[in-house]
Amino acid sequence: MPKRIISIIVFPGSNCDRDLAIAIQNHLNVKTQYVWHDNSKIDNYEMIFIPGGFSFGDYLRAGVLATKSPALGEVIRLAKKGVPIIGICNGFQILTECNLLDGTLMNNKNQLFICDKSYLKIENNKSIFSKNLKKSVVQFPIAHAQGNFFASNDSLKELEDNNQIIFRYCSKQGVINEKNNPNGSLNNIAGITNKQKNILGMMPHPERAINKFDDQDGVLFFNGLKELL
Amino acid sequence: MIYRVYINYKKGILDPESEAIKKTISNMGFKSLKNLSKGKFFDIEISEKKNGLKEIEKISKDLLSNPVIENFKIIKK
Amino acid sequence: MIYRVYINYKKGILDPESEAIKKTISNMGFKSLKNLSKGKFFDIEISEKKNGLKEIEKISKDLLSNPVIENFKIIKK
Amino acid sequence: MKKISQKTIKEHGLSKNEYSLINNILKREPNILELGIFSVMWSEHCSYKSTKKWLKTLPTSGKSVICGPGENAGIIDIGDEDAIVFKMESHNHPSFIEPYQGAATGVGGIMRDIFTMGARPIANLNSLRFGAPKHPKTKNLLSGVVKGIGDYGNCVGIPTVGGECFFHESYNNNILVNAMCVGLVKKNKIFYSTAKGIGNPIIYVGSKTGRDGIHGATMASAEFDDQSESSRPQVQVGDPFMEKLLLESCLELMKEDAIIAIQDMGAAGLTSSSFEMASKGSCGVKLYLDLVPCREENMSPYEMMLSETQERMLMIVKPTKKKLTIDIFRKWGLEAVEIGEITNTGNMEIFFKKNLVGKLPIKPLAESSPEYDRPSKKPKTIKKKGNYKNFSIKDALVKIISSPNHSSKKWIFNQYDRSVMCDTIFSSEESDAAVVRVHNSNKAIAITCDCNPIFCNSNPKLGAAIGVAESWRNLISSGAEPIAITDNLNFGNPEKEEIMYQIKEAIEGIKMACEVLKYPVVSGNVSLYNETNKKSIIPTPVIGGVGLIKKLSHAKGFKMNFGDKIFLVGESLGHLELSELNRICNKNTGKPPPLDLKKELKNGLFIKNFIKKHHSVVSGCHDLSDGGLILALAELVLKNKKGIKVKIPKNVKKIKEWFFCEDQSRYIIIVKNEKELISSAKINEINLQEVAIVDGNSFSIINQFEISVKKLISYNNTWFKRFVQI
Ligand SMILES: Nc1ncnc2c1ncn2[C@@H]1O[C@H](COP(=O)(O)OP(=O)(O)O)[C@@H](O)[C@H]1O
Ligand SMILES: [Mg+2]
Repeated sequence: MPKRIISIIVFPGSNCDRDLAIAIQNHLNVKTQYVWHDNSKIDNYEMIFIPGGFSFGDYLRAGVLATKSPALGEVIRLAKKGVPIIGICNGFQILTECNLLDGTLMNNKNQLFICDKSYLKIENNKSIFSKNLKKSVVQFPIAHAQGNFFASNDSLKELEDNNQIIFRYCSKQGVINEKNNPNGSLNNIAGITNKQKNILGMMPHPERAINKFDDQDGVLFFNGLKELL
Repeated sequence: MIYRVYINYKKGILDPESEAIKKTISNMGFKSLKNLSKGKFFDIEISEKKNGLKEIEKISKDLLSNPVIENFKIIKK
Repeated sequence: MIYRVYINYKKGILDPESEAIKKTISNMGFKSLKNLSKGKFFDIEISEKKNGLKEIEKISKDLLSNPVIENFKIIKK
Repeated sequence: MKKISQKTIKEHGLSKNEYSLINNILKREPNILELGIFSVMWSEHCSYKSTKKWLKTLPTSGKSVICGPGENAGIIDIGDEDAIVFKMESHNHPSFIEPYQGAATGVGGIMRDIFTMGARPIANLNSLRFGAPKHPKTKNLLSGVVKGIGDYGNCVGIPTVGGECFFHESYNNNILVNAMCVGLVKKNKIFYSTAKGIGNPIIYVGSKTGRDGIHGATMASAEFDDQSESSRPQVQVGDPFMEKLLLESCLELMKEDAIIAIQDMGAAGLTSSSFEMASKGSCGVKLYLDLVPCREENMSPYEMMLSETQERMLMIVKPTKKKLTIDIFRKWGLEAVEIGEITNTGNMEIFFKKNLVGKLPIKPLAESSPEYDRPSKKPKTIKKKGNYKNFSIKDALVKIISSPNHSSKKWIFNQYDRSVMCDTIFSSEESDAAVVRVHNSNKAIAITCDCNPIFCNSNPKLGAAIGVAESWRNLISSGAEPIAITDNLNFGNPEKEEIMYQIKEAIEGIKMACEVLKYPVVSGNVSLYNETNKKSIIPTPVIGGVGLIKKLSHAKGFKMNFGDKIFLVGESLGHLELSELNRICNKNTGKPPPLDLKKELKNGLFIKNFIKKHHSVVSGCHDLSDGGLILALAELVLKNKKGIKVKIPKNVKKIKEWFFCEDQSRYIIIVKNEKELISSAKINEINLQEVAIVDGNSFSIINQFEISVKKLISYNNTWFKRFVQI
């Protein structure tokens, strides 16, 4: 049995690593360890997080340069072994760029960076990442320039048919429509898993919704992962 | 040896940037605009070698382009 | 009529993106890379008309390129 | 060696007198490299020659001040061994030339000033001034500047939590982009820029040097450098990714006992950073320019010394820690290079290709830099008579909240990542001051930037003092104890007597207000020559204030709940001159409202103490500024999406004046229960009026009118959306 430590992969330019570590420590009650991108071995892999930020400046395309780091090679290997992996924001972009997740994240429809609150409908409450969320709509902040989810028709159909869509942008009341789609994502998709459902990618930031002065739905998210340990 | 790699969106992909530019152009009063699409290119210089093209192909596929939405084309300059 | 407008950085302008890509490529093991520079292009289709090129020039200058840091070049396709 | 021509001297912005001073210092004529160095060191930007005399009069000390002006940024003590480092800086001209890069590099520059001192930046703010919305350049400038600010701070991962944005035709060709950064450091981990230790290595790290932003005078250097086709002044391009790497690597290195002095390469790059460090430490330096990492080929010593390539740092490290230094930077993918050493000669000696190409005495160059007492004269006030308009209270309110300067700035602030770092309690749309938690603690700091250039234009002294008072008020409203300010003095050409008058008066006004409010100036910046074709901007001394909130429960924003009561604190005298109301009515002349600093202090301390003592009773608080009471109330309705019912007190005679006057030193406070408020106001002899209750879904003034919350929001949102979309 590996030690109970969660790994957070850190790339040059990651900037949500600290916030994520705090959320995990406080609400999942488990230690975290940063893994610098040039390590080709990850010792603690009970669960792996890929944080938000601007890995390698988001140059070329958000997330793509990070996929060439040694640590990502290891993430891919462990992913195939079924290790739970969660990529948030830039982490989601990285996971699509290295094909662990389907689709891609294009520029926001309005061509601007968007920082705002977002409401998310829990579309699949059976997945290991969402089954303990206890709410049907949660609120997490978003902050990204490339969060406009796109996938080919075939991929999209698969995502929908397999219940791989975990979160969709919606109104406070849970209405999913164009008006409540902040960035132009296909079918309001905000978070998906892979087919095996051990990898989650999401644009919104649950780690930014854990403080008393925030809306605290992030606490539910991290608490809900306890079962995985 | 210099290669130029052209990258553009696959057919049918709606590129929000091009859409926005198109709108601005017609707001600017240019009525004859029929279509506009955007792409990027990379000029890559490598040292003279046998399988240079192969390498450029690999880089274009694995790094420079995103196969979900983009095509690439390589020409030798 | 389709025009293609090429846009690239003026000489000497810092292009951190190309630097980052170059570094990644050599980390990927491609040792023969000597240089890489980046640019973008627009394919613009307009209806047949006399001073089409003039219009494209104006759009390229006023909208598509940033004359402070970029150059543009137009070719007819 | 070629002799320096009159033309070259002039192109370097040096006067005849200054040139002979140079000859006296060197006891010979300078060469072109030396001339270039003098010109940047003695530029207005680096030497403050027109303002130094007046800046010296500002109050800069106080019980919380750890470091006042003179370093990269000011530092204040916030208890528990924590200190706050902050400063504001302008990037006006570069942002007009290239709005995206200009604004981005402005943000980058000010953040480097903060982390140079060992502090982790925790908040960015900005104060923006654009020309009239209908001016053809305004829209592009606005979009570029906002995107530039956002992209840079977002990428580095520092929240941009606040700011202001104001349109006025006097900025048509001179926009103002002032960026403020606030950082957090442990008191015993502060780094300064005083060089020490003969033989210690000078280390360069960061971007490679290119020909970016070389002093406009570079053109002149072409006479001396035939292959300088490409040496035309170039725009500085920002690389926020590099900034992030520098930030993290410097902070990591700062944990080791390696750095003796550190300085970012800001304006005048390698020149000013090396001069300042050596001058402060009274030592000399040797620089070997062949070792400077260059991005372009064939760069001349002149170009290397004057380049303003961004994201570069210079530091002096302990010789025994050189390897460690290089290793830490390498881990972050950065190459640190030794480019020189500290000497005891008191001279800067510059070597290139084995030759000594420049030799300058450091102290004299720094210390005998010119200082002017430029003549000043009060400008004549021009009385313009216009077509006055008249509006009903309702129409005036609608007109104001739909106007460019008061319509919702959501389009702007949504481009700024405000939630990264997870410590933002309020960004500036939620409270008068942005409130950012001190990481891992139960306290927070409040930050604001303010200036009312309309007041300053009519009376620079009073206007500037009002700016200080307003920032103080903003901090108070957020539940903070105001501590200190930074300032950014934006003016036209100081060689004009009328402008010099504005500068002197504004500084006097800041001094006056800061002294009474015990609110010292710990850092700042001056931006002069903001004029085009003889048209100057209106005086814009921006004040950036910082305060401490000792307990998170004291932090207050614009929040209100149904059933709450809204009270007005302070006296309303009915001053309408230069008010928002008068301006929409086309009455643009007159005086700013009077400012009684004693009363300001009294009312402010009352609010501060009340919030502290009765924080659970206070839902929210808001200060009154432009637009007066009615706008402050409307803002609460807009932010909370809740209605209020306003009841005009019986003793109010002139209703319009009461609603729209811009008298100073006033607040509105929203309470769940009025008992304590009424009794403490009585004890403290504070003017208090009950004005409204939170109720329903419209903004309604009893016996006057009613506007639904929905409608009010749509008036407020429309202008900006339309403006940026066309
Ligand atoms: N208006 C002002 N008020 C107070 N201090 C000022 C003002 N202008 C400049 N200073 C101080 O003078 C010093 C030099 O400023 P500056 O040249 O802007 O620094 P930098 O080279 O880091 O950009 C700083 O300590 C700054 O805080
Ligand atoms: Mg500095």
